[in-house]
Order: sequence, then C-alpha cells, then structure tokens
Amino acid sequence: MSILDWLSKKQKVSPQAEKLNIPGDLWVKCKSCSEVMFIKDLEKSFKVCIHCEYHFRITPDERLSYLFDKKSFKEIDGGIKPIDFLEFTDTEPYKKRIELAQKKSNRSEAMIIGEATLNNHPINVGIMDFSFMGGSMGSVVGEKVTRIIENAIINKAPLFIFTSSGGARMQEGITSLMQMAKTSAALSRLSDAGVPYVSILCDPTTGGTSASFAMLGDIHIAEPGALISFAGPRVIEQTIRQKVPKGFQRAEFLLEHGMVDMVVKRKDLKQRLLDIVTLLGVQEG
Amino acid sequence: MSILDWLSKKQKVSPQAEKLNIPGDLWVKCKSCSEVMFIKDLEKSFKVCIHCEYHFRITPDERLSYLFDKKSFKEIDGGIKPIDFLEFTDTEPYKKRIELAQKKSNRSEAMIIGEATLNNHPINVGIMDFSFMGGSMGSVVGEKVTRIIENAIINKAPLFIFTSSGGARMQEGITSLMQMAKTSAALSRLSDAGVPYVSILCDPTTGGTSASFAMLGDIHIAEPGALISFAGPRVIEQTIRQKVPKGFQRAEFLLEHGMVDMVVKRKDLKQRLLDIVTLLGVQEG
Amino acid sequence: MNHLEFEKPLIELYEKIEQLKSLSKTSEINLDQEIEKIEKRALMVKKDIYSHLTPPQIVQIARHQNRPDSLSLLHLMSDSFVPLHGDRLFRDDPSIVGGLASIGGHKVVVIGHQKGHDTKENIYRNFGMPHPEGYRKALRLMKMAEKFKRPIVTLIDTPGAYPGIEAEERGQAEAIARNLKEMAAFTVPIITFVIGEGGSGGALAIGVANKVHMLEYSVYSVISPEGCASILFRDATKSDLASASLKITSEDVVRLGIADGVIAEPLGGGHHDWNAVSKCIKNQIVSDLKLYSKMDPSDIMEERYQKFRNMGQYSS
Amino acid sequence: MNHLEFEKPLIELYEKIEQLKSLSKTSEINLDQEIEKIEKRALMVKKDIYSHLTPPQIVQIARHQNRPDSLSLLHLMSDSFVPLHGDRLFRDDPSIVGGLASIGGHKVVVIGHQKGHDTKENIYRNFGMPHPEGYRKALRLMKMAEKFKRPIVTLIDTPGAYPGIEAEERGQAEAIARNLKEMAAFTVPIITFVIGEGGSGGALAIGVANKVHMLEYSVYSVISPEGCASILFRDATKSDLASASLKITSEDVVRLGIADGVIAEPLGGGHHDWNAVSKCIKNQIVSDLKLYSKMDPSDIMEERYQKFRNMGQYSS
Ligand SMILES: [Zn+2]
Ligand SMILES: [Zn+2]
Repeated sequence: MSILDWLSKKQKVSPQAEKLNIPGDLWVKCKSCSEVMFIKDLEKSFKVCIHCEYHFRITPDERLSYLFDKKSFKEIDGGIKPIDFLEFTDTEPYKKRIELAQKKSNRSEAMIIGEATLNNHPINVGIMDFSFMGGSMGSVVGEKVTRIIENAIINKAPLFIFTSSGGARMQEGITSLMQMAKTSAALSRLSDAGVPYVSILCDPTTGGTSASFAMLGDIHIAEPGALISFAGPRVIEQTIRQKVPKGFQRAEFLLEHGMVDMVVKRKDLKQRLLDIVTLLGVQEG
Repeated sequence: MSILDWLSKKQKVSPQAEKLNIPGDLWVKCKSCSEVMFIKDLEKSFKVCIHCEYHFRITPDERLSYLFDKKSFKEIDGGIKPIDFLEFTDTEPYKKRIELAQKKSNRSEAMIIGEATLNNHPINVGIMDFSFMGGSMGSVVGEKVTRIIENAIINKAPLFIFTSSGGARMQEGITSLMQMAKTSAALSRLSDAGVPYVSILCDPTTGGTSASFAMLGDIHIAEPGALISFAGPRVIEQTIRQKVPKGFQRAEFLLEHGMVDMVVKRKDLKQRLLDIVTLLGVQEG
Repeated sequence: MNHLEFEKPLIELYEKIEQLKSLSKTSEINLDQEIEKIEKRALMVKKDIYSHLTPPQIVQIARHQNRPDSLSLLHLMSDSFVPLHGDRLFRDDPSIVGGLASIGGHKVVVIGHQKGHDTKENIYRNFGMPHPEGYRKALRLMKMAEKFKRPIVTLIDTPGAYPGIEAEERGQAEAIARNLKEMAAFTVPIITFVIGEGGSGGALAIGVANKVHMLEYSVYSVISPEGCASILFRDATKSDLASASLKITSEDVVRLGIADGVIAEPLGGGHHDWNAVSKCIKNQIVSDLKLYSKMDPSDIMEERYQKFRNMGQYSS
Repeated sequence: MNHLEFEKPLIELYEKIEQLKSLSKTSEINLDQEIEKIEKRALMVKKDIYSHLTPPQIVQIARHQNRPDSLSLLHLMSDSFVPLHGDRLFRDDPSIVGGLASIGGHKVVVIGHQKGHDTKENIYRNFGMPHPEGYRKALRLMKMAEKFKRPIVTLIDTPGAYPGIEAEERGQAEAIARNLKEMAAFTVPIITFVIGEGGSGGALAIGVANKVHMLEYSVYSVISPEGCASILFRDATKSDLASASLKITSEDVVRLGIADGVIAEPLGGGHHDWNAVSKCIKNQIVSDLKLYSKMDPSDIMEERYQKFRNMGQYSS
C-alpha cells in the first residue's frame, strides 16, 4: 500500500480523529481525552483510544473486519437507491445531499446488509453507516432492514444489526416515519419464526431508529459511551429547558435503566456474540 | 323482625360502625368522619357514610344483595372446610381460631363462591369475607378461587371476584403461599379460554391475595379508599423505617400509579359492572 | 372562541353583521337585507379561504384549541363507553385515554391521545404528549382487545413523544418500538383516525392500523414543522416552509399512500361542530367494521402487515 | 469465616487443634497423636451437631454470609454463561440476576436472587430483595427461554419482596402475580432450587417450577420467622418458635408435598464448599433435563399446572 493510499484510507475511516499537523500524519488525537497516539496503535485496538477507551465511530467495513470471518460477507441488495420523491429542499436539495453522501462513502445508502459467518456460524448482518447523512432511516434503510429480517426468517440464522443513526430521514417526510412500523412489523414475524436477533447499539442510536428495530432485539448490546435515546439531550434542553445530567442516555445509563443487556468493549464483542450464538442460535430438537 | 333479631343482624354486618349508647341503638358513628347517622340511612346508602362517603366494610351477603338479581346466587362447594394440618398454635390453636370464626360468621371459610345473575347475565362470583380471620387465604380460599375459575372456564360466563384479605394464612405455612401460584395458574387458563375476569378490590386487599388473583383481572375496579398493597404501611414503617405518605396504597393512589382501571363508588358499581359485561362479556362471531 | 389569523377577513364580516344586528335592534331600522347580503358574502369568503388553505394554515386548524378532542369524540359517538386506566407497570398517563365502547352497535376497544382545551387541562394532559406509560397503557388495552376479539379504534392527536428526562429514563424508545411490533401481529382490525396533530413516533405508536383515515384539516408528520425548520433549514422561522416541504396535510399523506382517505370536515373546520365530526368518524368506523367482520382474522393481520411492508419509495 | 453460635463446641475444638499445631512447631514436641485425637472428636461433634439441627439453626445456615450465592454457583456450574440485564421497562434490578448458560451441555436460561457476602455487596443487591423490576426482568428472561425453547433454571435465595415505598409504588403485587400466572403457561421445563432463603412471594415469583429442589439447609416459608412471631405470636422474640411451627426446613417442605426433594449439603453446610454444592445442583439439573427432553411441551406445562393445582389441604 502506498503512503497515499494509506492516507486516503485513513481519512475515510477516522472521521472523528483530529488530524495533527505532524509530518506523515501518523498520529491522532483522541476526541475524548485529547491524548495523542499512533494511528497504528488505534487501529490495532479496534479504534478504541488506548488511553481512555473512548470508542471511535467506525465504518461498516471496519465492523465486518473486526468480527466476521475473512471475506465471508456477501452483500444483499446493495443496489437499492434512494429517490427524492418529495422533491425536498432545505439548505440544499435532498438529491444533491444523496449524491454527495454517495460519493463520499462510495456506498448507495446509510446501511449495508448481507450474510457473513462468525467462526463459521452463518449470520444475517445489517450495519448502519452514520457518516452517510447521519445514518438516517429513509425508505432504503427501512427496506434493507426489512429484507435482512426476511432473509433471516428464511435461512433461520441469527440476525445482528449494528445501529448508528440520528433517526428518521426527514427529507422523505411521513414515509420515513413509516419505516419504523415496517421494520418493527417484520421483526414481529422474525419473533414468530424463533430466530434470535441481537441489536448492537452503537454511537449514536437516536430518534426513529431507536424507537423501532434498534430496541426490539432479543438481546441488546451497547458500545461503551454510545448515545442511545429517542429525544436526544439537545432536543430535551431546547424544548423543555431541562438540563440533562452527566452520562444521561449513554450506554451505561441505559444498562442501569434496564434497556440494554450489556455494555461490551469492542475488543470483547466478537467473543460475546459467539457465546450468544452458541447459546441461543442453534435450535434443538 | 324483632328488635333483637335486628340488633344481632346489625352487629354482624357492621363491625366498623361504632355503636352509640343511644336508646334503641339506631345510630352509628362513622369511623372516618365521626359523624353520626341513622343506621337505616347507612344501609340505604350501601353502607357508605352519608357525610363523607367512607365505604364501610360489608359482608358477602350484603354485596350479593347490592348487585345481583334477587335470590339468583347459587353457592358452589360451600362445604369445603379448613384443616389444621400443621397443628399450628400461636397465641391460640389454629383449630380453635377456625371454630371461632365459623361460629361468628356462620360460614365455613373466608370466601364464598357461586353463580348469580346480574340483570339476567350469568356471572361467576367469588366474595371474600374479611371478618373471617382477616380474609386470609389458606387452602380453602385457594381451592375455592380455583374452582370458581374452573367453573367459569366451563360455562364461559364472566368472573367477578371481590377481594378483601390480609394475605396468606400463616397458620397453613408454606401451603398457604402456594395458593398464590395455584390461583394464578388457574387464571392463566381462564385467559386462554377468553373469559373476562373483573377483579373488584375492596378494603383491604394485601399480601398474598393482592400478589396473586386480585391483581390479575382483565379489569381492576377498586372501592374508594380501599387499602391495596403487597407490604402494608405498617410493615414498611416497621421494617425499613420509611414513613409512608398520606393516601399511600389507597385505591386512588393505585389508580394514579396505573394499577387499577377505576375507583367506583358502591352505588355506581352495579351499572359499571353491567356496562363491562355488556361490552366484554358476550363473545361475537 | 379563538380565531385563526387567516380568518381575519371573515371575522371582520362577522363583526359587521353583529354591529348591524345590534343597530337594527336599537334604532328599529330594518337592516335585514343588508345583513343577509353580508352573510352571503361571509359564506363566500369562508368557502374561498377554506378552499385555498396553505399547509401552515392547516397546521393551525389541526392545533386549534377548540379542536374536538378524543374523549369528547368518544363520548359523542359511543352508545356506551367504559374508560380504563393504567399500564399495570408504573402510572396512568393522562395523555392517552382509552376503554371499552360500543359504537354503532360494534363493541370495540378505543384508544386516543388526549389534549386539553385550556392551559390547566393541557398541563394535566401534558399537551397530549405521552410518557412511556402512555404507550404501555395503549398496548395493554390493545392486548385486551385481541384477547376478547374486539376491533381497535385509535384516535391520533399529539405533537409527538415527550422530549423530557423522565420519558427518556423510562424508555420511550422501547415503548414506542414495542407497540409498533405488537400492533403488526394483532388479528383484530385496527382503525385509526388522525383527528388533529399526528406527530412523529408518538402518533405512530398507536397508528399501525388496517385503515388510517385523516380528518380533512389534520396533519401527519415525521417531525414538527418547527423542529424540521430548526434542524434541516437551520432557521427556526422557516417552519411554514418546512410544513409545506414535508407534505403533511391529509391530501398529501393520502397521495403518498400512507393514509387511506380523507374525512371531510364541516366548512370552517371541525372545531365549529364536534358533533358533525363525531358522526363522520362513527360512520367510517361502522362501514369499515362491516367490511372486517366478514374477513378472516389472519387475513386482517396480513392486510395490515402488507400495507406497512410496502411503504417506501426507492429505486432498485 | 463467620461462625454460627451453635457451632461453638466445634470451634473450641478447632482452636485447640490450632494451638497444638503451633505448639508442636515452636517446641518441636510431636503432638500428632494428640491432634489426630481431637480432630476425630471434632468430626464426631460436627456430625452430631449437624444431625440434630433445629429449625432456627437451619435458618442461620440458610442465611449464612458465606452461603454460596446464585452468581457464584452459576459460574461454577456453567460451561458458558452470558449474563443478561434489564426489564426493558424501568431499571436493572441487581437483586435478580440471570442470563444464558450451558450447563452440562444443556442450553438453558438461568435466573436467581442475588445476595452479597459483605455489607457493600448486600446494599448493592438490596440483600436479595427484589423490586418489581426484578420480577419483570425475570419474566423477560423466561419469555426469552420460552421463545427459544430453552429450559429455565431458577435459584431462590431471598428474604422476600422488598417492603419499601418505591417497590409498592411500582406495583410489586402486580409483578409477582403476573410471574405466577405466566410461569404456569410455559411449555419449557422449569427447575427451581431453593439455595438459601425462600422468602414468601418474592421467592415464589421465580418458583412456579416443574421440580422444586431444596438444598438441605435451605428454608422456604410464607413469612419470615421474625414476621410471623411479631404478627401471630405478638412477640418478636418468639421467632425460634415460629420457625419451628411454620415447617420451613427442606425436610418439612418436602413432607408437605411442596418441594420435590432435598439435595444433601457437605457436612457442616454448603458455605464450606461452594464447588461441591454447585456440582450437586448441576447433577440434578442434568438428570432432570434428561427426563424433560423426552417429554412433550404440552405435557411439561400440564405437569407443572397439576402440581400446583393440587396443593392445599382441606376437607370437603
Ligand atoms: Zn482517549
Ligand atoms: Zn363519614
């Protein structure tokens, strides 16, 4: 890999890491503790700060590489693309936003779905990409979530969905709201089929995403420090002038409040998922 | 009716009404507001204080007469009797307590069950009698609750149970605890059968009775001011030295806290039950 | 009655009529012809205004303080109504009401958001914004409906879920999500009416229905126009623009295939005639339930499922 | 280790042995024979004490601070264990633990009351007394077990439900009752072990099982001996008498037909050897589940139903 390739790759995968003006750009500064570290060390540690364990946001590709068997991921329905059916324009036309996001991410939407294997266990996987329009759920995300659920109903393999989303995609109006109902309805059928669904809530999971498929897992795993809410802290503070307490709506807070089963460090996630698949995934009798 | 008969009847049915030393004993003093009223007026108003609406505790016979069609009540399994199978003696032998309670109440146990009609609608009825050893649930109460549930599963008519009980009957040890499981299990089958169950929580409904069949109604109706709790105020104050707030664990408090559907005055109860039976009781199709 | 700003020309005419009437009484001059003329004119103006309403104007009607509320409509349209309370978990949420009802001979379970008509009522009802226990109460009642095979009627009228600390602490995301999932599986028909504001997840949480009807001047939106303006337009004053862009009127929502139909309101809006509104809703319920009474429970569920399954526009 | 009062004669012998051992070391006199003699005597005394335990003494063992706790036993007996948390409604209650486990090759869902071994732990665990959210967490896990057809293993160890304002406010009566009702209908087998204190409704709420096993020195009671003494005997000091009258020992509860069997503990009580206790429980689980794996789900449910249906003694 040339240094240029390496740099361009780095830029894509580390949106939160502040680049330092140090020759070679081999260093990053942690957003949380402000400590500086080698980017290599950060990558070795699953993009978790080696000083304070802050979990950087990561791309779907990184998640796949951390967890699943090499090259085992087969994408499903990668070609579904968003349409600007409301001809929506805010500070910019929705059409243009889509194009920009697609160019930046080299992906057609804020989510990928597919099949992969975890230590040879077949798994249905969905991963949201926060860097694509804030991981917002429009028709495409809703459809993809629904299709991977339907896929799981057929192949009976466990479903993992990694959420990272600001909520519904307002540019698709009421139709984006309905994706909540659509995905949740599909999960009702997954439940009937007795297929385990593990929801892995990553930073941030808010709005319509949290109030639908993200909160309907048989098991909920949260990444440390992840913001998980329906109405986020800013909305609360602006709307009803309540100051939110420290740690409010973070993964650890949700654990205390009974909403998630566990907060798992990224380095431990693979083993934990493997344990769950072993204990829950294979139907007996 | 001779004055003696009348007196003896009055004494039975008004355990909470303080008798006044007034010739003829035609007056009662309300336990709650201390106002005095004609006993005739009290009886005309369903044993509800005409000054403060305090709901006096009443006997199963009074409940039957207030609600159901005249002489429509047919008792079921009135002959089941308690046994002192642990040979339990506290300040008095259990055997003696039973005998006393039976003599005083002219009833074999703290509950009657049977079929009656409410404006010609057939109803399965269970009524607890607090004056019989505090309405405590031992093997007989548990068995009777279970049998009236089973009766309802067969005849598909709605089930009303009026609770008034201090909880499990300690003199029957662990077996009394198991009546909670037994009655609740029976209600699970009633649910499967799609038969409506209205639990009417009267003063007091506490301990093992509240933590089993009393809290498992499709609809919960509480009498005004009724104490409804698992651990009562005295237990809380003694055990963990917390002072309970005013109104705590009363019917109105439970309404606010989502545990009962409505608090209904005794005079309105019949109409309300009738509405419920009409709306819920007759299966269509 | 509070008047809406865009009704100003109309209000002026009404005031003139009142003046003339009072004048004709005190002066004993016959002004009947004059009055009749202005009344005709007022009707024309009214028709004109109400046939050219903009989305922000419709939002104002949908939020009108005298807009018919769920409880009033339920009382008006029910032959018999037994309100039920509580989630059996934490609290009775006054912003969601419900119970058993008989409507046109159909025994149903009804659920609705509840707003108030004055400040005191609105504070008690939290302006129709549920806490998690509200959704959980709704779910309890819907499960009761499923158990006793009673159709479910829901009335939507909420600015949305409550953006408050306690609502978040007690898991409103989970509560909304659970309702969406469970509603998908009920075998009894669910008929929903958006009667005022259909605000976001708080609305949808009781809106996964076989039929979704919208009153003519109701709105249904993924976010409030104000919220959208401040987030997307980065300018809180652009809520009018946002309300137009979001396509939230009954007409638009039906056109998008999200709602099934529009229920016409009395000229000048439902707040002038609650009784008329209740009758229209009642008629729709009766006609819908007639249909579903002949349908197989599993088909009813399947219809609802497919309806939501197919929502969304994308290219593949 | 904390010593129990009735073990005093034994403790004195142990102390003597220690003294002799230390003496023999410092003085280089061989006291082996002496020591062996006293050790034999100690064993006899121990056997004697533990074969004549009174109910109040058994209560003390059941409540022993070093009594093996649920989490430790689960870790000891599981090949793999994934703890799960939360009721999805209000809070994660630390007084009830649970999760997925593989025990002797059987994939099960486990649930237990959790006490601490010191004051700090006990405060965190609320001394093993659940709030409503604890029962609701248990129910959530049991429903998961039913969904994925996993047998349920529960470990009972609680003084009882928590007599506190918040526990009452949030409806502990409802929470307990609901568990009793729902547990009756599960088609997966439920195996319960009373490992320490089985206190009242708080215990039963996870105890509606196909098989209820009691550790030898565990107790199961409708009310604590102390509570019974103060209420029935009107004398708080009479708890020893109450504990005898209530018939709460494993032997008595089995004799009454409420528990199915007694699991023998190591001599001197389970607190001396957690590993041995875990093995006995594990063996019982494996042997029970072998049985149920051949049974029809509806028969498993029916067996549990009839078991509780038939509890009670009366004359008819
Ligand atoms: Zn850091
Ligand atoms: Zn009074």
